[in-house]
Order: sequence, then structure tokens, then C-alpha cells
Amino acid sequence: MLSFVVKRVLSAVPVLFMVAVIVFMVLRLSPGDPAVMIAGPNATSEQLADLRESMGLNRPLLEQLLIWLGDIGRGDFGTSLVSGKPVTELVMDRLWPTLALSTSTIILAVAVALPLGVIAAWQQGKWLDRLVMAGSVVGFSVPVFIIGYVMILIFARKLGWFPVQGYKPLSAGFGEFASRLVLPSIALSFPYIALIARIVRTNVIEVMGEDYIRTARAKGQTERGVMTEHALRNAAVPIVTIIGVSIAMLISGVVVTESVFNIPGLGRLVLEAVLARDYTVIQAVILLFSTIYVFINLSVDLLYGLFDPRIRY
Amino acid sequence: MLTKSFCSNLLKPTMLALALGTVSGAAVQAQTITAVMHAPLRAVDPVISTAYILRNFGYMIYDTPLALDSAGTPQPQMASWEVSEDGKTYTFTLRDGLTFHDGAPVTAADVVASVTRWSKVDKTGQVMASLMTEMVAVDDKTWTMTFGEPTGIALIALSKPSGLAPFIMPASVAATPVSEPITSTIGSGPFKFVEADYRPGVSATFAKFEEYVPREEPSDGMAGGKVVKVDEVVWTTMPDPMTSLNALMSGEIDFLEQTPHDLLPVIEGNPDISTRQVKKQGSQNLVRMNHTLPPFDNPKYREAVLLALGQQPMLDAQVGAGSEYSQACAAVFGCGSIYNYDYRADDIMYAHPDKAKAILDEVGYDGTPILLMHATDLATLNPQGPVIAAQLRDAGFTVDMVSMDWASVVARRASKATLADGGWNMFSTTNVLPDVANPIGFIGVAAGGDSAWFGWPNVPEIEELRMAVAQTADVDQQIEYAKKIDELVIDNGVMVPMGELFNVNAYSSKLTGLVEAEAPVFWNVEKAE
Amino acid sequence: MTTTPDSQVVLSVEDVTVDTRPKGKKPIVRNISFDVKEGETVCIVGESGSGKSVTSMAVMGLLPKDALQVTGGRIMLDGEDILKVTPARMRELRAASVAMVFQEPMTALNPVKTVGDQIDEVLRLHTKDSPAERKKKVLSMLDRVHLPDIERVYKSFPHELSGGQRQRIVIAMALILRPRLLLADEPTTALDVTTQKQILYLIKELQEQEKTAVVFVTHDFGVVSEIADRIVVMNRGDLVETGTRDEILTAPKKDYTRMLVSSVPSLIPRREPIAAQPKVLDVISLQKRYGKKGLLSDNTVLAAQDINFTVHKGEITGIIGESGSGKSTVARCVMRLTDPTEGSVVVNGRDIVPMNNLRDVRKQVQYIFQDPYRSLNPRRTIGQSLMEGLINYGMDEAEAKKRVGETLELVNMPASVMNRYPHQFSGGQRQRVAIARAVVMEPDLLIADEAVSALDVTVQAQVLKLLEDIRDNTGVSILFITHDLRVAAQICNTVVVMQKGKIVEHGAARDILANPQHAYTRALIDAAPAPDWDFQNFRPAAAAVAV
Amino acid sequence: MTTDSGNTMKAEETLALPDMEEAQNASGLGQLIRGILSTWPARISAVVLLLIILMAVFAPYLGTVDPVRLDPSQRLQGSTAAHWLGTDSFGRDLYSRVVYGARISLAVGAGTVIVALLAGVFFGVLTGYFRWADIVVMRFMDGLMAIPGILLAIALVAISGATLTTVLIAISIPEVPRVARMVRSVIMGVRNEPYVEAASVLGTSTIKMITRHMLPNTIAPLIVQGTYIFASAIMTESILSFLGAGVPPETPSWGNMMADGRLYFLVKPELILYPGVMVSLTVLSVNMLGDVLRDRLDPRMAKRI
Repeated sequence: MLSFVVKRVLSAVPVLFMVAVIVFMVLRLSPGDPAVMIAGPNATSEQLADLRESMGLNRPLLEQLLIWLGDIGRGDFGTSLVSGKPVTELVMDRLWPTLALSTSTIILAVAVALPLGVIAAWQQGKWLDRLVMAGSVVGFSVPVFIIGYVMILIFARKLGWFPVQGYKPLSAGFGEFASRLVLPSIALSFPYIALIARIVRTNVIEVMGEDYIRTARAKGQTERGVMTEHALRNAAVPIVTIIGVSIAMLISGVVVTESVFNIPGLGRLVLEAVLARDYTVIQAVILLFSTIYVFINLSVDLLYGLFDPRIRY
Repeated sequence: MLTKSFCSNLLKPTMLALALGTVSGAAVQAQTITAVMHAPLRAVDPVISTAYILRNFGYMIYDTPLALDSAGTPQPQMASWEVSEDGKTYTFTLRDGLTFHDGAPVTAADVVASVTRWSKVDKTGQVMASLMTEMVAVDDKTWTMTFGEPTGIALIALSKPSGLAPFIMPASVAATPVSEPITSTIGSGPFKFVEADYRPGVSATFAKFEEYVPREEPSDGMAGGKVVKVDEVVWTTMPDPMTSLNALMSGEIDFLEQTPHDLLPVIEGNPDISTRQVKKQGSQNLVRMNHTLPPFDNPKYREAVLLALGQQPMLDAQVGAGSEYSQACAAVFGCGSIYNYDYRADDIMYAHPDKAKAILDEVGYDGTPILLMHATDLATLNPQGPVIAAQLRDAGFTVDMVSMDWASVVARRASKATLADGGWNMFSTTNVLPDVANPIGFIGVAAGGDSAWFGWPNVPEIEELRMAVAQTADVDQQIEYAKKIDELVIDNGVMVPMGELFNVNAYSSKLTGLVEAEAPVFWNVEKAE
Repeated sequence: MTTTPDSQVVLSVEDVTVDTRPKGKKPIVRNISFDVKEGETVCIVGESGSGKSVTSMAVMGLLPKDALQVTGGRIMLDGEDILKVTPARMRELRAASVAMVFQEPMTALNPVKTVGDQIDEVLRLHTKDSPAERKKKVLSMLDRVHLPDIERVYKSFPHELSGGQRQRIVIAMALILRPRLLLADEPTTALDVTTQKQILYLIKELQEQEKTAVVFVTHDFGVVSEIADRIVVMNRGDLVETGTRDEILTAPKKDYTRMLVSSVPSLIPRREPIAAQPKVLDVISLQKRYGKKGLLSDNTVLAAQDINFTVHKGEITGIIGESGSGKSTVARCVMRLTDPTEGSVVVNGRDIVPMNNLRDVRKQVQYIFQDPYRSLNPRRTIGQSLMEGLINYGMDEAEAKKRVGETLELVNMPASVMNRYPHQFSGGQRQRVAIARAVVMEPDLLIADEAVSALDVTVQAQVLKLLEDIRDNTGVSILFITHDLRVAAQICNTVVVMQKGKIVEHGAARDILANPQHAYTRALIDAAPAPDWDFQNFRPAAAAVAV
Repeated sequence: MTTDSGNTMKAEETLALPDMEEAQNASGLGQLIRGILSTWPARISAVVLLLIILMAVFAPYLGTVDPVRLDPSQRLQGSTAAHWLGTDSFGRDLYSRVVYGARISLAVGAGTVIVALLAGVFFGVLTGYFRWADIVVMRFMDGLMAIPGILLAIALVAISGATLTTVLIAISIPEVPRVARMVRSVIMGVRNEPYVEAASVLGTSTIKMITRHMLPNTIAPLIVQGTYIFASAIMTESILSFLGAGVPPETPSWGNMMADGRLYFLVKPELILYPGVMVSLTVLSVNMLGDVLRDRLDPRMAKRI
């Protein structure tokens, strides 16, 4: 098990190296540079040249790449080209809102999708199943920002139940913290509820066709017992997989949701950094996301073992 | 402070209260103004960057030597002045009680260092420096500026309200070369920067600087006493204007610097929300052509563009058809400035596709596409491209409109290469009116070829006239020169003015005493309980 | 026999009809009636599609609800009509009164729960015993099904046990509540012969202890002849005939039963070695090692070693072994579908192991795969599949078509089937097509890898006959890979017996099957069901030898 | 019933052979389509999709005007005789933009599917069939997959400028590794299928082996995955537009219109509503068809999404 984890962590290194190189090249080949963004709209050419010089942007690309990779190797992500703040500090500051939003979204999505999927599987082919499945397709088909606007309009403006926007850290009190996460989490969770519910349904249906389910029935097990004691745990592996995939996919929704609900998270940080060509920040955030992705995959693999004793590391 | 903590404790009972709709950020923090600014604060050097958010930032934590009153006349702010008989030497004296946020007194040496650094970057400052023979700190309170001949430039420069304003910082900070952004936030302004709460790109907090000694005169434009009447001001930004408006309506924020004009109907008639139009914070649209590349190296084509374009459609697209928040204006230096001028007003303000076509026929335009850069990510610039393209097409131009983010426009407009190598023919942008109303400092009229702003027009007469403006202290004479510049700019197609639009602040009706100035400032503002 | 004429009837199936839902043209099981007494074993025998499994599932009340339903008749279990009881009562009856053992021990157990827990579940559901009592009962049951190291087994997951052990678990689970009736649906089909024998004994043993009535569903007459008291023969949903074991095996009344019984291969070798002919295949010191050697660890598996044998022209050589014996590896090496690690494979005098371009060899050696459902590309017509090889070797299309048509007729298929797709054919027909595909290449050597194992006995008999006919007509040599000694006895001139990657015995079929020298061969022969019955002639084997 | 040369067959086998009529239909596209259209939701989806396609094709003949033609003096109007659905913030005809928007959005969807599938099949075959390519290419694909797609797309659009082509490619690239993985797993799965080995026994060349015996197995999963990519491309396009990295603002795509209209959500919600409804309808019907296709073609695929 430990050697498996070590092996997987090591195998993440080339992947992350690949990510680093791809991101670096994509950024440096793009027009625009942070110097012009810092100097503002009316800066002159000489000003720009001076700024670039001081920021190290006029060195050869390969040299810049190697310097950057070397710095990362030492755990130094540099300073933001725009704000001059250490990138690590910026990222850590923005990490918590995103983490809070993602976690609450996934918890919500799983909590809703799991029973929905099970019910749909149970009622396979009946109207309840069709309703859940039709609803899930709708969940895929409405852009998240529209869901967000409608939720703000109804629950924040008309009913006044929740604040319109913003983020308060947990230290500001649980109520302050949670009330601002409710609407964004619901808005963001729609497609994932749809996705996870479908996968749950499909896999439960598939498992229900297995021989050991027949065995359980032959033992005189009740339908509920068949579902809870036999079907769910066997359907867990693909469900855990899809939850992992959902977490990885969450980022695109996070960028939008953070904009709509004005949550100062990583999605906005990276979006603003792209518009300002703040290379060090973009690179660090994408690398962070990729690392998270790799480690989610690793945790999913480890979870497999928890649910399925056949899988050993 | 007792009230504050008492309220917050009272309101803590969490979810239930929230669910019952008692969410009210305003009540909790009575002495805080939460303002949504037009852009996030990400850097802190207001001298090397012309980004307007940094100018606004400068006015929070720094002070300026002189300041313009609401009529546009320079007045003493940190210092008062005397002019020598010959008009060549200015002697400035700092008023008493000025201290930096770290407790050190403000000295003349700090001012000299700050002005020196600023004048390396700012256009007006550069002109001033070129005319100045000497600037010295005489003692802790006094410095002098000596010029080769009589000029009013010192007062214009040291009271420059916008673009890059001459903010005064400690001499040690001002010693930083201009190629290097400063990181210090020690000023002597009415607010001090709360470094601990600064979250680049998200929010910035300014606390009242208790040791600040305001002038005794009442507040008037940027001049007069900067009396701070709240405990702190928090700046945030919201990427989505819909969200900021909703937040204002639900009382989560107090002040919205730029209200999308199309959304004004939503808050009109809402007693909790006030709006005001600030003409001094308005902007001028302009179209810029690249004088170094065909076809706009040919003045005939530039003339055709001038005739082809009309102002009203662009203003309509930006702020709404027939909106009171815009104004067609032919004057290069803005209709609200003392340099207002109606030279060729009809040609500039209205589209004349037929006249333009006639010119194109005359020069034998072959339909080579014009590369127009269009910035999509800024709300005021986004509508410009399509309107320009449509009008040019009506006049017979072939337009290749390339949409990109502002960062790409900024990068590409610096390129003097051919189209194939990443060059360009045309772009459009806006400048705030205070920057425009300045024949010396307005980058849009500079025409010194390679040293000019992007587009690189080369009209030596304009450069001579701009220098002449700087070299005289006589306002009438300056206006005279400015009108000549206006004519030359239009006739040579240095830039095409595309009308003015005015900014609307929307704010909680609890706020009173907002100052009407070139930048949104937060002194003198009171917040009712 | 443990039954006496006055033994109580446990199960009485009366005129049961099962139909699809919604109703099809014809019910899929029609008017089946039979009784099972306590202590009696009734075998339901039939080929695939006969309805034998559906019948057993109907008794268990486990027909898939949305697809099948009982539309007529009664199923009386100890006087109670289980078609009329409530679902709750049915759940009570299951395990307590009627239990079931399924075909696939690999899938019948929940892979994510320990087997102890799964047996315990039966007790949890049907008794009020304390956990300690339950555990004691489970352990004693594990002991009764002769599992070793029962404490360890109790905590094991199904994948940690062998197939035979798993089937013992399933039996333990079924019998722990001492049900009146045990339904066993092909419980030994997926097992090796030696394991099969043990499981059959186990069921018999437990049945005798408890006087359980057993319904044993199977397609294998060998098994039937070993355990049945009475036999129910089914065909395509109809009950053909019932009778005692001896009645059915020696004097079947119906033609179908006769055909079914006579198709069953028996262990009596029928073929003599052929006269001296040139060698077509010579395998010399063949070795195959799977996996790579690591720096420190050796994770490799030696699948075959020291393999030496020859196949002569016109000879049918059988390679016999249980699963994992390496027989398929050898076949694949001969075909170069797998590259041997060491040794030579000499085909018509040329060693093909070092060859890079296999085109010439491929034409000389052809392969018939085990699974006729997977060895034909489902998206290509029979004609396209059969012509592919000829066209690859440069034949023009018209000529290829003609040749394929002729070959199809050789395997008793009309040439017109060329335009059809594989899914339109039954398994036996597909295997004929697969044989035609190999034969059309006019190879010198055919490799038949378990080519008849997936087929019903009647079809199996036909395909075996076809292979022999082809051999006789074309003189091709056949390397015949099988796990089934009875099949090998039908067709092979010589046999090679393999165990754990090595050849243990090698020689004329007649000698080896009648007079095995090696202990393993003897064990195989002993384990084979009904070694002493000559099915083709409806008599004990001893009679055959006498002829 | 077969009569020709049937005499060579045994009687019971002649019975078992299906008749020829059925044989012709069994594998045809017709049967698949009929199968798909056997349920009501699928029928409705097919009709909706067909209508949207027709709308895209015949856009100029549906009473539309030039969708790019602007007139700011007429902006943000309600329904009038001249502008059936009113006008947007540039005074462009909303109805025409919605109708022409079908072209762009369908093009984005179809284009992404084509690019992603072609590239995905290429890399999938490369890595699935040729061992040597597997390690190198798959590492790269892993790296690509680890980068959040939307961020990569934003960066790519920022680099190359907002054109329809760049947006299309930017949306396609993150899909490629997923398709490649799927194709690779299918190829690796069938590599040991007996009929593939049978073909190799018959001396079939590599190219034929891939095209005839392996690739056809990927068609069903590719069709299904294609429908999901199609739907998600349309959604991603709208998200990119929302974030300011979409197709050029002049171009009437639904995503673009929604992004432009979001400012007016409180004053003129139709600006979002009309394109939003179109996006939802399209995505909904494509997903619905995808589901039915999946059930028809390969029930096991549900697991792979």
C-alpha cells in the first residue's frame, strides 16, 4: 500500500512536469506581457522596456523556463508580476474560498444525487425514473451562470434569505460563512447532481443484474436489504470514480460561479491573471489544479481498495 | 466601537436570522464604507502605472502638493507658493502638521524626491522638467523651482489631478528607480493603507489616518480640507456588474463607482439608492490610426475615416440611445474644458459615408482590409469596435475587426510591424476627461513621430505648439495655442474624438457629502446609521 | 438410493407454463410436471434453450419480474403453492425450505463481503440466534462442506478462494438452514473435472444426511449418470420424457432422448494411431515464460516447458489438460500468436520461431478458436470473413468467392449464407463457419483450441464428425486442444497429457486412455463423469470393451 | 426460405437459419434509427434537433435580416413588426441573431466533435496498437488532461485571438485525451479478441487489421461520446463567452448572446432567455439522443460515461 502510494506520487512528477512545460510555453507564446499591464494604458515604449528588464522578461525563453522550474523545485513559486506579492501567499489566500465552494458543492451533489440515482434505479422504467432522468438531462443543459442569476433573483433579492454575493471565512462565524455558500453551491451542483445520479442509476441497475444479487434474493433477503447490503457497495467503485471526475471537472464551473457570486477564489485569480498576463500566478494556479487533479485520482484509486477487497496495492 | 461589537454580537444568531432575511452588512459595520471600484487593486505604485485604480488609490493614501478646485484652478493643498517677480522662480512652503503614516514629518526633501521621480514618467512632468533649471529643498518646509523663462507649468504640473498625479511619498521610497514598482504604502494622505487586510485583486482596506491635519477651507474639488468622517473604507471589485448592482440593492455594499448605464432603470425610484453623474469622471472615446502603415500613412485615408465616423451610434451603444449620460463633442480637449472648440464639428460628430466614399474613390482604394483591434473584456470598450467597423463599412472600407482581450490590444498596438507581422491599422479606447483637458499632458495629441503615443503621428507644428503652451503662464494665450493644436489634430487625423460619456456613481442613500472631483475620493463623506 | 416408495413428495411441479412478459408467440416453458421426493435427486437435462433453468428459477420464485412470469399450473412445496404465497412468505421459504446453488461460483458470491458474513446473512435473516451462536453454526457448516482452515475461510473474501472452495461456500449457504429442497443449477459446469467430482460427492453426502430433495439441472449426461435417481428430459420448453436413470440411459422412449444420449461422448478410445506419414509439425523443447524478470524479483510464470511432440500428416493429436495446464499456450506458440521463449516449432521442415515474416507459415497453419461467438467479426459478413485470407494471399475476388462457396458446402452450409452476419447463426453453425474459414486456406495443420467445448452435446457430436470428415477428405493434420477426455477419446489418434506446463504422458490415445501410466492421467480419468458408461450404445462401458 | 443448394444441409439446420429478408435489415442503419426512434422522448428530441438544423441551414430564408447589422439608436427594443423578438444592446435584430446563432452553435458543436474525434482516434489507435507510442503519447495526454480544460481554453483563446476557429480548437483540445483514452482502451480490448487473432492468422495487414477489425468497434462508443462532446461544446462555448474568451462579439452565437445579454438580465431577460432556451433545447435533445444511442449500441458503456 505504502509502496503503491509512493509509486503513484512519483509517477505524478512527469505529469506535472509536462503540465508545467505546456503551461509555460502556452503563456510565453501569447501576445501581451505583464509589463504593459502594469504600466497602464498610456505607458511609453521606454517605460515598458525598463519594466521588462527589471522583471526578467527579456531573457531567452528557455532560460526563463529553466529558472522557473528550478525555483519550483525549491518550492519557490516567485512573486506576482503584477502585485509583487509572493505567489504562494496570493494562492493560499484564494485557496480557501474555492475549497469551501468546491467541497460544499460536492457534498451537496453527492447527498442529493445518491438517493436520486438509487430511487431511479429502483423504479427503473417507471415514471419516477423517467422524471429523475429527464431532470438530470435538464441539469446538463442550462449554463451555470443562468442558474446563478435566477437563484440570486429569487432567493437573495425577492425572498432575501441569503446574501447576494461574497465570501466570509469561517472565522467570521459559521452563519456568515455558510449563508454565502448556499446559493453558489446549489447553482454549481446542478450538473454534478445530474451526472452522479445517472452514474449511480446505471451502476446500481447493472449490479442488480449480477448473480450475487440473485443469490441474496435466494437467501430470502428483502429488496431493501439487497440494495443496501449488496448492491450499493458493489456499485461504489464507479460512483467513486465519477465523484473524482466531478471534482476534477468542477474547476470550469468554479470560475463562472466565483464570478457570478463574487467569491474571491482561485478561479477568479487565474482568470484575472490571464487577462493581466501575470505569468507566475497563472503558472502556479494551473500547476496547483493539476496537482489536485493528480491527487484526487490517487485518492480515488485508494478508495477503490476500501470498497472492493479485490483491489490491493 | 462599542456599537459595532454590540451589533455584531446581536446579529450573530446565524442561519435562522439569515433565513429570515435579516442579512444586512450595513448595520453591522456602520463606520465602514464598502465601495465597489471599477477595477481591482493589484499593484501599489501610482507613479509608474497610469491605471486609474492606482490614481484613485493614490488619492486615498497620498497627498498632493497643490490641487485643483472645482473650477479647475490650482489651490494650495500640502503647500502654498509664491512666484518671483520675473515669473521664473516658484517658492513652495509646506503647511504645518503634515506627517507620514509611519509618524515621520513630511519634509521638502520628500517632495523634491517624489516630484523628481514622477516627472521622469509623466508627460506634463517631463515638459516641466525640460523647462526647469533647478529644484531644491531650501529647508525642511521650503523648496524652490526655477525655470529658464516665465511659465505656469509648475502650478499645472503640481496640481495635475489625473493620469499620473504628483503624489508625495517619503524620499527613501521616491529614490526607487522608475523601472521598479515601489512596494511601500506609506503616504501622508487622509487614509492609511491597512496592509494586513490587503488582498490583491480582491479587496483593499483604508483606515482613517487619525494624525492627518486637514486644511481649514471647506472641501472643493480636490482642494480644501480632506476631512475623513468614517472609520474605514473597503474597496472591492465584482467581476459581474449584475452582482454589484444586486449587492447595492440588498445593502451589502455602499458605493458603486461605475454603474452600467443600461441598469440605471433598475435602481431609479429606489429610495435607498442615490445616483449622481460626475462629469469630471467622464471619458472621451477616441479612434487612433497607425500613421506608419498604409493606408493611414496617407492623410486622405485618415480624412476619409474622420468623415466616415459619427459619434452618436457609439455613444448610444455605450450608454443607451438618447441617454443624458453622453454627449457628442467635437472638441479634441473635451467640451467641458476651457479648450472647448467646435472646429469642423459637423464632420467630426456625424457620419458622412458619401463624402468618405468620394475620397476613397478619388485615391483609388482597392479594398485592402483595415485591421481594427477590438478589446472585448472591458465594458466601455467592447461596444466601440462593432460600431466603428459598421460605420467604416458603410463608407466603403473593408474592415477586418480582430477581437481580443485588452492585454492583447495593449501588446499589439506597440508593434510597428506590418500587418503580416502582427501590426495594426486602428484601435479605439477612452481617456478620462481630466487627462484629455490638457494640451501638454494629453497623450492623444502628442505628434512627435516615434516618441508619440501608439500610432506615431508626426506633426512637428503640434509639438511646437504644445511646448509653447507650457512656456506661457497666460491662460488666454494657452487657449489660443490649444485651438491651433485642435485644428492640426483634426486635419492631420492624429486622433478622432468619438464623443464623451459620463460616469454615474450609485450609492446608498445613507452616504452624504460626496465630493465632486476628478477621481472618486472618500473624504468628507458621511455615513448615516 | 435413499428413497423408498412411501417417501414424502417435497416438490410437486404441476402443469407449469412460463411465458415472457409481454406475452410472446409461444410460452417458453410449456406444461411441465414432475415430482421430487425427499432424499431423491431429480436431474433436469436438456440442451441450451430447453427451459431447464427457467423451470428451476420458477420454483425458486426468482424469475426476473419484468421479463418472465408463470402463467399456468401450480408449484407445490410441501403442500403450499408457492405461486400464491405473499412475497414476505416467499422470502421466509427461501433458504429455510428451498435453497439454490448456482452455476457460476465466481459470480454468485458478493465480491465485497467476506464469505462468513454472507453465510451469516442467511441466519440473520431467518433466525433469532445471537452473533456468537450464528458464528458457531457457520463454522460448523464450513466444516461440513469440508473446507480447510475454516477460521481463515470465514474471514476470506470470495476472490481469495478457489472455484471449488467458492462452490462449497455456496452449498454451505444453501444448506445451513437444512432446507427441504435444494435446487442446483449446473453447479459443476464451470469447474475442472477433479473438482466437479468432489462437489458432486459433497452434495450427495449432505443430501443423504438431511434427506434433502435435490433438483439438479444439467446438460451433462455424465453427471446425470453419476447422481440421478430420476431424469426429466426437456427440449425447447417441452418436457420430453421422465424416467429413472436406467430407463433413460438404457432404453429411452423418445427419438430426441435417444439422440441426446447417443451424442454424449464416452471415455472409450475409438481411434487407432495412423500409419507412418511425414511430419507436419515438430515441437522441440518449447518453453514459454510470461512476464518480465525484475531486478530483484522474479514475477514470471513458466506457462510451458520442455514441450516435445510431433504431428504427422493426417493425424489428429490431442493435447489434454485442466485449466492452467498450459495446453492453450502451446497451441498459441505453435501458431506464433504468442512468441515462445525458447525452443523450435518446425512446420513442414522449417523452424518458424525465428521468422519475422509469418505470411507463408500462416497459410500452412490455421486456427479454430474456442468461442464461436467471438471468433467471427460481428460486423463483417460470413463471405467477407471467409474470403479475407484468400484475398490477403492474392486471390481475386471472384475466385475466392467460388472457393469459399465450395468450402461452405464442405462444412454442410449453403453458399448463400455468405451474405449474412454471424449473429444470425447458432453456435454450432458459427463453429462450422469458423472451420470453413480455416479449411479454405488449405492448411497442412489445423489447430482446434477447445473448438467444441462451448457447444451442446448434439452439436458437439456433429462438429467432431465434421472435423474427422475433413481430415479424411483433405488429409489435414489436426492439433486438438481439449480439457474433456471423452471428446479426445472420440477423435484423437494420439494424445499429449499436460499438467502445470509440462507434458506428463504422450502416446497413442488407445494406450493412454485405456491404460494410463501417469498418476495424473489416472486421476483425470477417474474424475471424468461416468467413465464406465458407453452412451452411444446405451450400455455400460464394460460391454464395449468386450466387443 | 433458402432453396438453392439447401440440399447439402441437414434438415434441422435449415430450420434454424433465419430467412433472408430479416438478414438484410438486421445490420442496417435503418434498424438502428428505427430502434432509436422507438421512444417518445427520443422522437421529440430528433424532431427538435432536425428543426434546429433546418433553421441553421435555411437561416437567410426565415424572415431574417443581417444579424450583424447594428443600429444603436434602436437598441434594447421589445417586439415590434420590424424586430420580432426585439433588439439587443447594439440594436441588432434578436430574432435574426437567434436564427443565425444556430449556425455558429451547431458549427461549434459539430466542429469540436470532428476535431476531437479525429485527433482522439489517431492518438488512441497509435497508443492502443503500437506499444512504443503508448508511453510517450500517453504521458503527454495525461499532462493535458491534468490541466483544467476551461483554463487551457481561456489561455489558448487569449493567445490566438478570439476567432471561431481558435475557440473551436480550444474547446476541442481538452476533449482529445478523453477520446484517445477511450479508443485506446477499445483497441487494447479487441487486440486479443479471437476474431482479431483470427484475422492475423489469415495474414491480414496492419492497416486492414486496424480499419476493418478494430476501428469498427470504436464507432458505437465514439457516436455516444460524440453526442456528449457536441452538447458540452455548446455549453463550453457559452461559458467561454461569459468569461470573455468566446467567439468574436459580432458573431451571433448563442453563447455569445447570453454573455452579452447577462448585463440586461434584470431589464431585458429575453436577451438571455431566447438563446438560453435554444442552447438548452439543443443540448437536451442531443443528450437525449445520446442516451438512447448508448442504450442501443452498448449498454455497458454507461460505466465509461
